[in-house]
Amino acid sequence: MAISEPVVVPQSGAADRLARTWAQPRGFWGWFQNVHHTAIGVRFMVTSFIFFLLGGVLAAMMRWQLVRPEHNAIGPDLYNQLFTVHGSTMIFLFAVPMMFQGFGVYVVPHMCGTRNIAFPRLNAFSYYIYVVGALLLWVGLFLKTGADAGWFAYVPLSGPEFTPGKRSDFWAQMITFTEVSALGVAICITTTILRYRAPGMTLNRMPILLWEKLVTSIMVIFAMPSVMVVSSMLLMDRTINTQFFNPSVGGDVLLYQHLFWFFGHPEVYIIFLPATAIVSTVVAVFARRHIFGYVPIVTSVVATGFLGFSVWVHHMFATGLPQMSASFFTAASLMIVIPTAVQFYCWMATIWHGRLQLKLPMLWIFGFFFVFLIGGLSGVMLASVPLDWQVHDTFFVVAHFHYVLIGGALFPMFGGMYFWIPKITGRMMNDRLGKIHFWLFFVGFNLTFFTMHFLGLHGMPRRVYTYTPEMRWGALNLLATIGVVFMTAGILVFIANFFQSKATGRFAGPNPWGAGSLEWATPSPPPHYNFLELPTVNGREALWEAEPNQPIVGGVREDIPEVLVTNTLDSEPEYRDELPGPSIWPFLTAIAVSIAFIWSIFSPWGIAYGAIPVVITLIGWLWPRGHSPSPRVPEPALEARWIR
Amino acid sequence: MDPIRERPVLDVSGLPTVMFGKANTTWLANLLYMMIEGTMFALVVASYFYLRTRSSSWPPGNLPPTLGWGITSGAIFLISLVPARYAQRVAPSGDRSKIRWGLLALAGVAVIAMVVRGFELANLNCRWNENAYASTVWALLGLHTGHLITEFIETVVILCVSFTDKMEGTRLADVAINSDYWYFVVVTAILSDFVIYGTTRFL
Amino acid sequence: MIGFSRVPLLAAGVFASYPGDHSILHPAGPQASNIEWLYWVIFWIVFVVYVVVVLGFMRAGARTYTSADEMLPIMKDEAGDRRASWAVGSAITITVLTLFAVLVMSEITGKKVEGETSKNPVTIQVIGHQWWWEVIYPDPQADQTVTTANEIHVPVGKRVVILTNSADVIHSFWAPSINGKRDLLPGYSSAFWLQIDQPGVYHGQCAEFCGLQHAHMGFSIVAEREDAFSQWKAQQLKPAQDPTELVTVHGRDVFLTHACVMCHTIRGTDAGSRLGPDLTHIASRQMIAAETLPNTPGALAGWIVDPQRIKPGNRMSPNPLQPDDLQALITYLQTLK
Amino acid sequence: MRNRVSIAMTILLLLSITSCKREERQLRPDPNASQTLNTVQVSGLNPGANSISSPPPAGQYEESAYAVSQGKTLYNQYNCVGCHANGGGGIGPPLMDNNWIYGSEPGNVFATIMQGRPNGMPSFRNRIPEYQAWEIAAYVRSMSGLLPKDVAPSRSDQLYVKPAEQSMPYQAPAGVTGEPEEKK
Repeated sequence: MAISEPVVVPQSGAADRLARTWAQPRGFWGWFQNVHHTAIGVRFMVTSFIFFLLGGVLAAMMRWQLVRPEHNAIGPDLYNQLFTVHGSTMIFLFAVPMMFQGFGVYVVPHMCGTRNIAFPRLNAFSYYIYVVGALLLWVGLFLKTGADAGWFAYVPLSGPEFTPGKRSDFWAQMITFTEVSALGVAICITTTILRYRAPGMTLNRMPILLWEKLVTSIMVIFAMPSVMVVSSMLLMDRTINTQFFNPSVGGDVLLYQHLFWFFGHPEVYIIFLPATAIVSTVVAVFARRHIFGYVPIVTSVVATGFLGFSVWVHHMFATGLPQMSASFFTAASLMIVIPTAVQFYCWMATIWHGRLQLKLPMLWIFGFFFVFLIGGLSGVMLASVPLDWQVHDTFFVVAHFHYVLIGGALFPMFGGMYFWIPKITGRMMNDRLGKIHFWLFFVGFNLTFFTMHFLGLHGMPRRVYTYTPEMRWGALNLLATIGVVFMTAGILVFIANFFQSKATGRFAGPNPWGAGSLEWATPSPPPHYNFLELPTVNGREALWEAEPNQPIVGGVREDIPEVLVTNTLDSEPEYRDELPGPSIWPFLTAIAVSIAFIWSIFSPWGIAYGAIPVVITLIGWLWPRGHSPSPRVPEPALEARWIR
Repeated sequence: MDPIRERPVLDVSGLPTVMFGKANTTWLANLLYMMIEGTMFALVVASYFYLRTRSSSWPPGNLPPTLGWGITSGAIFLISLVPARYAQRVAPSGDRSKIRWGLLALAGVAVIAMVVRGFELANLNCRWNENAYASTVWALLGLHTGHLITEFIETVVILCVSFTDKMEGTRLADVAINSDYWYFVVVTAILSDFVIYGTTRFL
Repeated sequence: MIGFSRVPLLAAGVFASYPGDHSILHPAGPQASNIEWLYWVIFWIVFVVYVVVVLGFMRAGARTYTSADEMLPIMKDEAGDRRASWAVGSAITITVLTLFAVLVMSEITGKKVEGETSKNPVTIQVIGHQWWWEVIYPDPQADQTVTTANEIHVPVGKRVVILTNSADVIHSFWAPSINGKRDLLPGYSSAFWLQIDQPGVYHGQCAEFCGLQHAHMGFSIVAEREDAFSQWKAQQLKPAQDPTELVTVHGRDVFLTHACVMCHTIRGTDAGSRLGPDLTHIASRQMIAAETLPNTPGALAGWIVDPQRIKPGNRMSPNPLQPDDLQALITYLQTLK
Repeated sequence: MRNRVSIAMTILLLLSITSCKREERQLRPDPNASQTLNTVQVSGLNPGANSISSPPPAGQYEESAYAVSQGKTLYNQYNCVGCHANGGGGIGPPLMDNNWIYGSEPGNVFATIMQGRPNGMPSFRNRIPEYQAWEIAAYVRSMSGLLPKDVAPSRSDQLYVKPAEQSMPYQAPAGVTGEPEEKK
């Protein structure tokens, strides 16, 4: 495309036109029609955070039950539901929706420098379907139908014979809901990253966060189907008496484990990669320099994406596999350490050769360095088959994956929140409260989970609702429970801080941190059209490398919601695409789908009959309406602006 | 920012608003969708062969599915490629009557395919709840039938659209993409037929 | 290599000072001690790595920390980057080598642990039930087969092969000071080896979540001298001798005319059901209810009358017996040595 | 935000109205349901009218999927299969059909189990605590589709012999009152 000589760009009117074009409906029903990525992204974050709190409450209850030997505050039946729902909530309803959907949906279009996410209605649909899945699990818990076979629900325990009633069915359908949601978002994000990038943002100039979102989306696309297949098999075994997992007629219980972990391990990286992306972003900003080793980091992210699919069997070492395959998966599990190590060294180098400003987000990133490393290294221990035989399914493993998930995802998440909340709300968070939050949480977390290593080494299996005094596990369990108090306090401080900043926080301005990616080029909070002038990009950190008169994109219609589509490799402008506007149909479709799925728990015909409303709503969704395609000649108003 | 500013401008007002084929974002989304569904098929097929390794005889105690219906449905799917390709070819021209005929033919073949699929299911020589083999066979064929029905409905909807004046611009691209998806349905049909009918006999 | 654990170090200190017969770090046989050795080796490796990396980050931070609050300009430092790439490059090389070392050692240990086999081992079949362990000492002659529950006797210093099955869901057989765990999968039967060198009683527990009473699914391994073991086995082979006194006779009748007989076996009587543990020699066991209660008259009575209070959801039904019947039953069961 | 919460609340409310008896798991049966009368039986047979502890607590068992599945387990473990097979009948009459010699009410089935019936059905009084007999009775009724589908058990991990109870055509609301209809 030819770039014109500098021309006068009258702003008058453009802002109002865009505001009118991209306006989202207000009011109760308006809320269900909103399809803008900022709104949906925030909803994902808020909802998943609420479920994080709920899951935390369950964890606290469990710690209370284990506070001393033969404590019977909670019976086995409820306890099993507690840890199952806790695990499922934290993985399916919090970690993925927050780290992948939430941050991704909110920040990706901004970083690409476009006005909305691709397929905004699919995006909105994904949110509603996720909420229904989440409610399904939790309503179940309140109706004594809480899943109770562990978050990976191994057959035959979760199967038709050993879990009567509908508990496992609720769990299985919850899986379907949340994975449909993740897959929908994956499609939106992938398309946005590949086709909506601002002119000049070639693949080689993509911010690391976009690279990582891309890899994560692809991982979602290949991993999630696996868990959907296996949870459907479980559901069919339970409802229409198929025999997938019935050993006496050729079924196989290990098939379930293979299929589940083929999803389950990539899942860990689907949660962890977004975290590393936040780290890379924040480190560069607060070391006041470009990230060191852009290419190695991107390479390791991609490598992680591939290797993530080759390690699932290390969850099954104790099933007594042949030595050969065990060795292979040990090797793979150790190999996947390398890309993460590369990223660690690059971050270290970035700080080493930068100028470190230890502001709040960076503090959390340092917490991540110290805490996640422990989880990573105990992971090295678990990768070794003989050691795994010993510590598998003990509190050592519980400690390990909490260090990996809380250390590797929650610490960066809080870092990311302190980093982006000023963009989302337009106001800064309180620094002192933020530090208090950090220290309370840091201390409480280590108190609770470091002790669990010892419990595991001294033979405490996971998922026991009580233990005898002879085992001498009481003292350490008491310590672990005390830690919960600190963590809870920390979280409360964070919530207080959030509402305080929302009400009275200092105004942030477009770019409070002096960061380099495009989301900081718009006002905070961003208007619904995101950018008044669509940017072009000149380097990896768009704002740091922008020339004094960096060209802007002109000629994208402002009277209809239109975005610029560029090509995948070097983001050359290709065509202008009109995005669908606000609509109630995604919500209605989500409701129809939910009815079909939930009905299917109680009768196989639910799918058949339930399909009818689904089809109707889908037609309503997809039926073309609104504007005819734009004429080649833009209307005079625009004509006046782009004089050649 | 001040209201008046001098900035060089990258003028994209001349760009088209509809693209066919790879350039279209919906094409990409469709591809991703096929990747998801393809993975599902792959996993069910993988389970099929995994369970086969766990069983001494395969199929265990059942006759293999009746070959005739498998071949018939396979043939029908192959034939269906013709109207699919035709619709795709005529889509960019925007010639409504041609598009209608193409889609109509496609929908017709889909109906026949569904009827045949019914006989296929009736002649699998097993019920899904007998044993693991039967369950997987039904799962695989059921999964594909689901796609068949979805694709049929999609085609019909687009057909209806083609009778309105909205059949232009991106809708034309949708027609082409719909055919892409039909190719996917055909490929998976052939593969599942091979797994269900072929491998029990020849492997 | 136990020597490792003696190193006075905060973390290691906590492990080592932790008494107990139920710990990965107090091995009682070759398998467990091989794994313990591996544990300490990898522990020290990762400990060093952790210290180095953390110090690295601290050094990096301290080196370039600035308390300046304003937005500092973005800096470029090509020379620094060139040095950094060397540092990072070598760090990665070291990492790869370390990981390779870990891989090799873990492989060697794995081979060692799996290699501890023999031609004529003591063969024991362990069947997992919800929520107890059926233990069988198989023998070509049916009448030479010993069946007991939750208490596994093995001769000291001999190789033992455990053949595992599950009767219902997945369980996992784990005695930390003896060997790693092995899952009991329905539809699969697997064999794994163990050997115990010091006499003693070693605790074990189900490690794979198996339902309501997963927490109360323990077992114990009693390692004793060869002769003691064969004595024990001979005793276990005997059927229960007929009761002689009035009270014990009445006790047996209570057993045979109540719910007990529906689930339990006492060889030498009409009671032959295999749903619950074999009680032919119950009095010879240390614990009852899968290591949940000591085998005392009081505990036994409490268990018989209201097992659902002690292990809610377990398969045994409450038996509100008349006091004298209960008394007689207990007395009878106490005679089943 | 507030909207979402309100939606969540309404859904919760709607679902809470249907209180989930199905998922009740009474792990510790009440003592008087775990009676096994302490008279030593002379003969397995036991004439006379029903003498069920009244009122029959069948409801709490027939509404709980857990209790019914326990009944199914006991049905197999106590070897009811020996005579009645998996409901198809053998030495004893079939239980899957809708033909009840001694009445289809839970109370009747309970009595049949506890007291035995002429021509071979032994009495399980003393041997089986009452609550287990109720569970078995509930399961027996589920075999002929007398229990709601969502309570009736699903298939077991056994050889495939017949479709699971939950896929039996549902016949009648599981009542626990009314006269046993004598189909002789």
